[in-house]
Amino acid sequence: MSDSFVSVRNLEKRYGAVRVLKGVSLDIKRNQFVSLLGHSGCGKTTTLRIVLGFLKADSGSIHIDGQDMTHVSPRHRGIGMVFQSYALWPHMSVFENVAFGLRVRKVPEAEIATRVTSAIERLHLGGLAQRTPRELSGGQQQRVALARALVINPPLLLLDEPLSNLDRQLREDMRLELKHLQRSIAQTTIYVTHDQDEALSLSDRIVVMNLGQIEQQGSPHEIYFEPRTEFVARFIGKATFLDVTLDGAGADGAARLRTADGMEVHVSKLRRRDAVAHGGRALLAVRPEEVALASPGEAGAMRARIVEFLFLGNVYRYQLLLDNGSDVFLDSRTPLDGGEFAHVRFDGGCLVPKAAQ
Amino acid sequence: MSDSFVSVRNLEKRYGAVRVLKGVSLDIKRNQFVSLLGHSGCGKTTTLRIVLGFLKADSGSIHIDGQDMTHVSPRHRGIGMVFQSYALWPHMSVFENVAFGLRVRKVPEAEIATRVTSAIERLHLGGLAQRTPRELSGGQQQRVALARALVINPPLLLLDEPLSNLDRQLREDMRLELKHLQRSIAQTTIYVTHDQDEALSLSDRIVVMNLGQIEQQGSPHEIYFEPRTEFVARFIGKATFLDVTLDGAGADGAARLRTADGMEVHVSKLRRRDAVAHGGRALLAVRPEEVALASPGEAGAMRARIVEFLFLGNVYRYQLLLDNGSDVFLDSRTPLDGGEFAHVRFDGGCLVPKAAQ
Amino acid sequence: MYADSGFRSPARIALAIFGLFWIAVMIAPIVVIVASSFNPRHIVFPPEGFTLEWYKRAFAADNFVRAFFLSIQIGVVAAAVSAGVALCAAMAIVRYPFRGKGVVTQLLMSPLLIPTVVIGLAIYQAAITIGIGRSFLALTIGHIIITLPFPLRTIMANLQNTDPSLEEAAIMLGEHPVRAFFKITFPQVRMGVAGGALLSFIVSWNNYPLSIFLSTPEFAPLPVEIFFYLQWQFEPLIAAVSTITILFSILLIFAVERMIGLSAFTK
Amino acid sequence: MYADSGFRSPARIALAIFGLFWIAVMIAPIVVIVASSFNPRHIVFPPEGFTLEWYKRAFAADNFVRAFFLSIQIGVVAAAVSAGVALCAAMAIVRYPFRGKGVVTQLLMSPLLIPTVVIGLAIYQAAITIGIGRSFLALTIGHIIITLPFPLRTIMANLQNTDPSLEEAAIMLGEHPVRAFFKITFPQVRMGVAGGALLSFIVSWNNYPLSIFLSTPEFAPLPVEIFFYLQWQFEPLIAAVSTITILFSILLIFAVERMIGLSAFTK
Repeated sequence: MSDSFVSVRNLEKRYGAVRVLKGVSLDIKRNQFVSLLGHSGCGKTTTLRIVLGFLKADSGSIHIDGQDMTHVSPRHRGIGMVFQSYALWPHMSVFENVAFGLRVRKVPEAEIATRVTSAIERLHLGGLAQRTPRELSGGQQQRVALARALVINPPLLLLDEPLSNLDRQLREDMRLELKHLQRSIAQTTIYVTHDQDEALSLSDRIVVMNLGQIEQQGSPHEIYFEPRTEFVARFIGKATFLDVTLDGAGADGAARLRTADGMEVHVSKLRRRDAVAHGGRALLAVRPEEVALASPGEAGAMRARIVEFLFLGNVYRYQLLLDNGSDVFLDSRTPLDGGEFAHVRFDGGCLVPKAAQ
Repeated sequence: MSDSFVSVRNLEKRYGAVRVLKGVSLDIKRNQFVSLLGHSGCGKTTTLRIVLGFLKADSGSIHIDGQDMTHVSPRHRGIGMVFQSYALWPHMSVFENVAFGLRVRKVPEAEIATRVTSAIERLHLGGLAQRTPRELSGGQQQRVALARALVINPPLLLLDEPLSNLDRQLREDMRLELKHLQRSIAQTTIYVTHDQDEALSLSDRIVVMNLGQIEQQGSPHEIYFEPRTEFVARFIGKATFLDVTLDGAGADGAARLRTADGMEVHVSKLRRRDAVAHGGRALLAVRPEEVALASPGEAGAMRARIVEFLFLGNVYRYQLLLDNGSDVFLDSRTPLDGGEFAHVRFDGGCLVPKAAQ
Repeated sequence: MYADSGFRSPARIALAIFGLFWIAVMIAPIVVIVASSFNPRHIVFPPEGFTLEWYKRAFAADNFVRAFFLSIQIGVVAAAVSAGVALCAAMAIVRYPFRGKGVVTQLLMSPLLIPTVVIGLAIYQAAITIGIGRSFLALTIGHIIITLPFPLRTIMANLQNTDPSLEEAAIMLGEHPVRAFFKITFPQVRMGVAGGALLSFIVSWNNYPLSIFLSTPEFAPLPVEIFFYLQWQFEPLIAAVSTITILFSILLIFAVERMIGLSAFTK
Repeated sequence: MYADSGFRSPARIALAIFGLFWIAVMIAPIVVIVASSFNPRHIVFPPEGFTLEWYKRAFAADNFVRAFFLSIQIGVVAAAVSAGVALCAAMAIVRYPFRGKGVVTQLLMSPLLIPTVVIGLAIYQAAITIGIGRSFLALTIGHIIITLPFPLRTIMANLQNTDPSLEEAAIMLGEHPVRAFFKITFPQVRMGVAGGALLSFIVSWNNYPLSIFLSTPEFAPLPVEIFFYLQWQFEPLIAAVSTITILFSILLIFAVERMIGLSAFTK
């Protein structure tokens, strides 16, 4: 724990009878970019507001850089914050918005001018310093909010759904730019989002929350390829799900599974095989890109009926039906050639414990 | 024109000095599923409301199934409508919501019961008939709105952003279900959306609108792979854009292009070469999946510096910088192995006339 | 949005103290008047004894009882008519475009802003001009004019929260627009209509400066009666009548609260 | 949301006719009173001639001029204080949680719902009890109580449209919460404060039933003066004073409209 820069311990919060946080603990290393990912209502915003200090937890503690912040007022926590609404002050120019934190700190006027100008430049806002927020586009407002938070060199940066008010093209561009900025300034950051693509592409580490608890923490790669719970597997990306028992496994990662209704399923490379004991029941999750077309006689090939497909531009997503009635999703760069049936095999997959009903 | 079931001719609409529709014409064949796709403010909602009859065009006409509907009141147009907000009546049960259109038509009570029940069943709402809309989830409300519109067997179905209020997982599921429903009932449909994925995956034909005009009409495949204007190319999907002149072309579809600053670019399979005369200037649009890694010496290989990448789960999206300073986007299933530089080639691409500045 | 803001400051405590003080300032008059009504002899505070005598006398006083029922009668008619007019006006203002919408809205709301004494005088003059003079009709029209802003406001608030596509959906299914309004939109705003009518009743019930111009001694609503009585006598009887009036108002406020939430009125 | 609904129906035409009729009903009294003020001899309609005599006399009448300035004086004090109190109250109600928030809000709004005659009597009694009797202080406190709901409403509406994170952003940058309020939130609601103060002034200016209890003959606001004058004389002079009052109100309404849009008041 000595290497954790931000340490959140056992946060609990109730509103009346509702337990919105059930013991949330979180460790963030210096310069790490961590995403809190979850549906609205999962507790991520409550956690955020407790870290900011606008909300008091019923129990639990928060340390930043070794200092106990649990009872420190928000203004003394020194956290740089970017609000979902940007929260720019409409009656001040871009320059005055960005300069605010420095003025509060009584930084000399000359230094303010330099630092504000350089923050504005770094975020590609040159020439807009005298505009008011209303005269800016959504993407520009977003940058001003970032500049305002970063100019005070906060030990910790907190971003609350910063891209959710932008339209799709701009959101994708800003994602790339944020990633670039993050790489260049190596700022310790907590990023709150409901968008899995943002979390996957920006984070060093993702914390998936659900119902006031942390479901899983890990690198984007782990979260995507090795989900530890059914919730995470279903929340992140698209997948084919089969209810299986583990039947046998080879040393090369290949495995033989059996569905509840007795169908045999082969997976060439099964991840997280240890999630379930031999013979135990589990859920097999296979990503659409791990499902491949096979020749009829091939080992592990399963016959499936083509039910539907969606053209998504870069890929055709097929919905197929196995003989036992399970849906299988398959991504293909080209349309499958005619015919009602196709044969598929699973080139990869992951075992997940079944969630209690 | 004799084969067009819905025919919209030269719609013009002004609000004060603003021309929101600049001569929109549209033909829809019987049983076709057509999407109106565009940013908010592009005129698609205005077009929709004129077709519904809630808004009068300044000029232009609307025919449905050969009948002139231009001056017919909305209630006599017989269009089945699903509103973005669903517009379910909160003081009526699901059954009563769905039965409304039949009661207005004075259908006998016994027939109402059968038809409503079958519509409810078809949309997987069995058992929910006596609930009120507030007791339903977003997806269920969406289905009730569909059932209510479909139960009167409308000659034309109109859907206004029906999936935009659902969260991501549900939106993807409903997209598939809508496609399935569409295939099974072969209903003439106009689908209004700002979401390119919905338009690409559901439509027989997409109409891209911008600034009150139609930019391009065509199949999803055409819209994605052969955009005719810079707007469409930038709006749909992600792409690398290079400012080029056509230098030479082989018979096999390969082409040699030259950028404004003199760099030579090879494209193995150039689409819409006729968009520009030999030597004329144009924009080359290359999809991320058409950019491939190449060996350094290979014909058409270009050196590019790796700037940034985003892990998107099923794919790594790389941002690269060509020697002339142009961005190139590349999708790769696996991370590129270390090194600051990579070599890429363009396996495909499309020429688009440059938009006037 | 969030329950506790996580920090306390002296400013907040000062605010709380001032708030309590102001509440006291507002409650004091009511306490004084209610307490006075139980006083055996004079209107004084603190009371010198306790009696229900004045309440007995209030209920026995013909003029007050008659005025009470007249007030109710006028209030009910004014409430019904102004809720109906307000419903039409609100639909026109919220849903349809027409020239001069802003001016019409301001005109309908203007009785809130012009001195009621002046409105009263003006209506009195107009009533004399068309020959209806001081009459139940003139009194009622006057009350409708000054109560109209209240249901207009509640119904407009309700309508603005009602998705217009609800009604459009019914029309697209073939329903006639007028029937669509009654089947679909009216059920959505009926609480605003009922609450607005109740507010109209309260305003009419409370009104004095208008009524004074349009009523006669045999024909005076309760506030006018109270006021005239006060010019001659000043005994706890009037405190008892006032207490009854306040109680009645509180009951009505609760009714509004139950029906539409007071927020429709206070916002 | 959309300008034309694309269909016309007999119902809409009927609505329009009724609307015009109602507008006539509302405008008629004002036309009658304004016209009467130019009448040489009596208050009658249509006028029998044209003179500005009564306006000259109105401006020369000491009692009206004195009442006019007293009304302005009380109005200004009431407006300033009630806007200040309302700002504190609105912040507490909109932004902070506290026990009994609903009850406090209702209490602050209650002067709209209790007969002003009764409020006047109650404040008069309370004022006598604490020994300030009929005085400028008592009159002003009374006016503050009854005008408070108006700025409270406009400021609450403004605050509800102001993102609380604006202020939080300033606090996160190290600003003290009280200074953050004045630097960030106050500029967002200042139009609501100004507009609310103006409305307070108008309400105070118009008030009659309250003032009548708390004023003396030497010390009477304009509406009271108008009313007392009417008890003795009934000449076009009073129509002229009324017309001036209406004009003044209309000017104020325009000021409110310019400042906050009347919608803050009518909604």
